[in-house]
Amino acid sequence: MMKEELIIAGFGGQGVLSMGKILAYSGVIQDLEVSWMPSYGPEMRGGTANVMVMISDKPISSPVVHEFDTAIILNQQSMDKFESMVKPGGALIYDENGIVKAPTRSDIDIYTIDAVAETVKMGNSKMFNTLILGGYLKVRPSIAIESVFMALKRSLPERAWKLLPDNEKAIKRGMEIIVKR
Amino acid sequence: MAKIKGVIIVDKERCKGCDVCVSSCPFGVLELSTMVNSKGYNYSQMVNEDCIGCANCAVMCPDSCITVYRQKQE
Amino acid sequence: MEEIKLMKGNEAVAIAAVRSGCDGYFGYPITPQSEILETLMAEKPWETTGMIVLQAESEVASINMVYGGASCGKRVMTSSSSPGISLMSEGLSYIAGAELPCVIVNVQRGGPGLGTIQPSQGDYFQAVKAAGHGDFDLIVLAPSSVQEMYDFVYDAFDLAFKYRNPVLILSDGAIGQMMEKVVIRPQTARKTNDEIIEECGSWAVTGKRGRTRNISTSVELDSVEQEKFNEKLQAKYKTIRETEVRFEEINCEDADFVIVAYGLCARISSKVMEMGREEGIKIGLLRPITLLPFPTERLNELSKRVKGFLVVEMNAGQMVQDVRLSVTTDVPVEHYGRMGGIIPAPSETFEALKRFINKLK
Amino acid sequence: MAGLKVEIKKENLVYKRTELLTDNTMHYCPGCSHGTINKLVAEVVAELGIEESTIGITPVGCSAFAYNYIDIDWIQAAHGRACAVASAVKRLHPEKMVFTYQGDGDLAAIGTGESIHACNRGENITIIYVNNATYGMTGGQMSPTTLMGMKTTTSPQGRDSSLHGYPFKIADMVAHLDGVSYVTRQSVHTAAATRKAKKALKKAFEKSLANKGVSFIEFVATCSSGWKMSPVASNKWLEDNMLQAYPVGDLKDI
Repeated sequence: MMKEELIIAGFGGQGVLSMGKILAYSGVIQDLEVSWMPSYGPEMRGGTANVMVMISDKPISSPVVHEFDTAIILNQQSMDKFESMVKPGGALIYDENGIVKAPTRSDIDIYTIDAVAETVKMGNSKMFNTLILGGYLKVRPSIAIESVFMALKRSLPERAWKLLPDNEKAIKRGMEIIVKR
Repeated sequence: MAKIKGVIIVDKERCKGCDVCVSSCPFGVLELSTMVNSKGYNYSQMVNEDCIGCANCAVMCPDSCITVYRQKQE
Repeated sequence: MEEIKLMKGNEAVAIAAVRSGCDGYFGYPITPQSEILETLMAEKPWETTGMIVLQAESEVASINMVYGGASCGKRVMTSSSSPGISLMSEGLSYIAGAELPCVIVNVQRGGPGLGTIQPSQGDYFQAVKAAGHGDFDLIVLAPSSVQEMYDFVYDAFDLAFKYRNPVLILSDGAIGQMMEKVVIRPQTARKTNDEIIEECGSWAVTGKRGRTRNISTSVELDSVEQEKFNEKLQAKYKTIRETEVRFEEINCEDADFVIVAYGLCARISSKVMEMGREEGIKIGLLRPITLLPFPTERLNELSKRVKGFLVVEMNAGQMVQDVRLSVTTDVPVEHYGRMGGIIPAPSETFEALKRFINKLK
Repeated sequence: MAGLKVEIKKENLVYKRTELLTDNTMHYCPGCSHGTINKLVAEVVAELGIEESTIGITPVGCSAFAYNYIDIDWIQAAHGRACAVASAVKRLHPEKMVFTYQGDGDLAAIGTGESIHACNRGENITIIYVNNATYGMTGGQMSPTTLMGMKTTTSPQGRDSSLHGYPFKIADMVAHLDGVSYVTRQSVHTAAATRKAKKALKKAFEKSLANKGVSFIEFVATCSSGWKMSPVASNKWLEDNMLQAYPVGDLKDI
């Protein structure tokens, strides 16, 4: 049985929602059941943003849960809120940049990924969420990387396909730089 | 001398006796009857032969109860 | 050809409108349902199916545009969220009074007043008890998935025309904003004017060619005649209650406790049911799909052998009253709800259920 | 009438009730302008030969029941919403003649929004606006177009601008909108005015049929019951007072 209950949480502009969408889309490509449930607020830009993504080989009952297999956490506010919601034995992925209170749980696997620094090296801040996505795929290999590549292609308009090689590179780089703490 | 003569026919039952036709007639042809129709209105009627068929009364009539005929008299 | 797409509930409504052969959509932006109008405007169906899409100046205008379009026998719809639906009340009553078919979608948010823009089920009473003034019933469908957001647009139009009655799809901000897989059906052709005259010629306003004139109205100054009309409407509602009740039942056969929930809460409750079954508690789920007509009979039947009902809603306790009215036994009926745009988590709902069960012991 | 020599025959017929009016007796009060304007609408539709492709929208108010009098398809709209209803009908039936028939309480008060926005969108409809400066059906209350100093049941001391603002000149307003091609103000208080008004109404309909955007025709009208005057005195009062505030003539014609 395959089931992944995931939350991606950060602030608006980090690509939280689109990362979730690419994962959900990848699930569709693998003929799995998926749901993508965003938090939504009045802000057009900025503010907190999070999305719950469920991927399963069985019909998904609740698209909303408060216990997650994996949490990808991209700011302190989200860390404060969601660290406790990771299931024992689950995974927490975060970028240390901007996190002042590191997670303290010992019953979960904690990973860090130095994605902000990597985007500086790459000279492309837009690759932030793609790097994180790569890191996630490395430690939670529930979705095949090929499906993600296909989902990226399908979810991007044709005029943006020239960005695909950079995105694929970023995913692979993300897989390299994620570290278990 | 040729002369235009007109005549009107009032649908008495439809008439509400509003008097608008009477006041619109340039020749004082119309008056409200002292009799009433079945709804209790004093209906409009011709009281002389001075009608020239100008149809002012019919054009004005809110209840469209006036028919107008006109004929050149030799 | 069928297609499978990942889309939001709101997008599904828009795509279903186009694909089902809808003639016109009239709407006004309001969160969390604006994607319906946005998707339709992006789709440009006037270039493909000939469907009209118009952004009105208000929800009041929208519903009256729907009144006009429905008077013509066209398949027309609008959508809004809670405050906007309140503005449509008068129009809905006119539509019911003139016996016009149309579809309204309410993607509910938290109230009262401007409230929040997060999901809620606070408009249940409005939908099933008091959508507007005067004695009338809507038909109310409650989707609990994005697929149902899509499918119910078709069902709603079918029911609307079958009964010449407005049909409300009562959704919420979560179902509207979430994405799931949707099976999209092939394009259904819009009805031609001749087909509309064939189907609706006895009442639709299409220009009186070849017949005596039709008048679309809800006014009747003679009370005796008005009461006759009211009786005719009530007879129609009775038929609807007898024939159109829809619900989904999961694991109710052996259930000791049945959760009653619709929409998003039914999804949450189905997770609660899984959690309970894992712990050996026999939980079933009854999900009303039509909120009006309500599955009264089935609930009453179940009440004769279950130990209790828990009604889960995103409101202060609205549908729970209809459950209580349905049940003629003294089986306990409890409510668990969150308000203000808060979605009850499966875990907290399970805790509430366990508290309820313990109280009964 | 002895000695009258006019023969009652078709060749001599000058004016008769148009057949597009139904046999129903109008519910309007004696002398009401609505009767005359209803008749003009029926005559224009009949003369244009469009009775089978015309859809009228009635308002709430005295003219709600206009559908009983003109033998075409009708929709009776909620108070103020006729222009919204008409917008949808015309867009769904672009080949049809669609018009609204509304009073000042309907169009210029509760329905200002719908009316202005239909005008601004340039809907290809004719808006017939009957302004008698009062709410007739509910018993003569003040409307937005009530004249300064005019007494009504809700302005018993006369309209006072500090309390009620000023007579609303909505025709002048809509004339500024790009979606509107024809705005005219007419009256039916004399035979000559009525004949002129009919010509204007026909022009409005022709423009709608040619999809020229909104045609807006205001009829400055009487409400003898509301004004508490005889119909004849009302017509005189209209000429002396209403036409000062609402002068007749074309406001826009492009």
